[in-house]
Amino acid sequence: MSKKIVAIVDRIDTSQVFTELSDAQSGGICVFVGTVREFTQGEEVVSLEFETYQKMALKEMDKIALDAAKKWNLNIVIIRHAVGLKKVEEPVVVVGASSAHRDACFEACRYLIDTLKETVPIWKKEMFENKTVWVSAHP
Amino acid sequence: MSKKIVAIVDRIDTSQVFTELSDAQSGGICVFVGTVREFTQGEEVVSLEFETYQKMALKEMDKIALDAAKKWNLNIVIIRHAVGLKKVEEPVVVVGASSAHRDACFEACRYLIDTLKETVPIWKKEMFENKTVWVSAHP
Amino acid sequence: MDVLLFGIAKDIVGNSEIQITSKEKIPNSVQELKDYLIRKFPDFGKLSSFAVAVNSEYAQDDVPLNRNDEIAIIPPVSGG
Amino acid sequence: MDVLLFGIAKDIVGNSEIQITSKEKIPNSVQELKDYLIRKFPDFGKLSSFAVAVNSEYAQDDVPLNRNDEIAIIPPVSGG
Repeated sequence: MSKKIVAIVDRIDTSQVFTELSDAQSGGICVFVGTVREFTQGEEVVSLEFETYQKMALKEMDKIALDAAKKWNLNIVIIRHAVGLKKVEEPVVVVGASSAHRDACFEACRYLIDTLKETVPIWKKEMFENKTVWVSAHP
Repeated sequence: MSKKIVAIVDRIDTSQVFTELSDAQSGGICVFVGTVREFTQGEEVVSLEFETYQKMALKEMDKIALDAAKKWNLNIVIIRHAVGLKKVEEPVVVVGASSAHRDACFEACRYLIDTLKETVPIWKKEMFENKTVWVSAHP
Repeated sequence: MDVLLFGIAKDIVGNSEIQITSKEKIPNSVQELKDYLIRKFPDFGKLSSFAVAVNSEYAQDDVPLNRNDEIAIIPPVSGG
Repeated sequence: MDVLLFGIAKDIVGNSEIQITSKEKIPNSVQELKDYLIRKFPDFGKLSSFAVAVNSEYAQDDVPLNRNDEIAIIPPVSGG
């Protein structure tokens, strides 16, 4: 891995992601962006709020990037998560990887987002018209 | 599928891809970008040239997008390929899909690029220092 | 001993931190801290699960706690 | 009958089109066209494979060819 970008930000800018992941040794770049969806289980979401334990979140994101680079031959890895209030359609997370061949970047990209959702201390509160819900908190 | 973008272009602009694939019903967007790699089997590539049978290529790309939307629940699908001379690091193809959940967009994105490489009449000529090679032409 | 709270843990306690003073029995391990929290705030028992981080790393139940550690309660994460 | 050529097929023939005139036996099917090409330009036989498109759709060997069809030779594709 020649470059690693791990960050918690207020706002995700998707326009530069492919430029950030581009390098001469890569033939493929795979990127996943998670955005705010209007409906969850049939209920209209007004907005989401993300909160994090930043010091630990950055450590965990760093581990995920390093683990991915051990599992696959990657050139550049990006993991960037937004915090604060997000409206419908806004990006909240972007993960991506570049590699010589496409197998590696596809598999790594999937690993990055799946693992982030399992281990990184970030919490999402869904705001509906009449209630707010901390996602996954209760069985 | 609420929107489908299928195009052959001279130059790929990656900065707008996530905006094009974003919609209120999607929670996930997956995009693959293929770029020109500096080395192929240890030999330094100076540039690539892409040629297409445009009428047929657009038809085949359209079929791939429609097939993907039959296989997975997708909101927006993009397949865009560049033609002409491309230098190292330049993007040559971008495929992407957005969907409510991430499984669908990841699987669809992989399907789009794999199938494009099999069926769409586009030909790549690799230019090395001392020779040019039509990729895959010979056994 | 100070314990940082995030997400729903903050809502359960009504604060972003708990201070466990020496008037109480100070938890000596992650397990003891979890027991303490569930005893004092029964809503912790209703969560899908919750973890404890010691010095910003996930800590197993048998990890000992020291006064100078940075200790945090990690309710079920939901990023992405 | 006009046949469009792309990629290496264009290099083999040295032109972006072949015109098969009625002085020759005009191929009646995709298979006959493939045989004609390999006979006239043996380098077609050295390719990994090549397909024929009729009216911009891949055509099986038994598809008949008509004078007004748009016919194209599709050497191994390598997009992406």
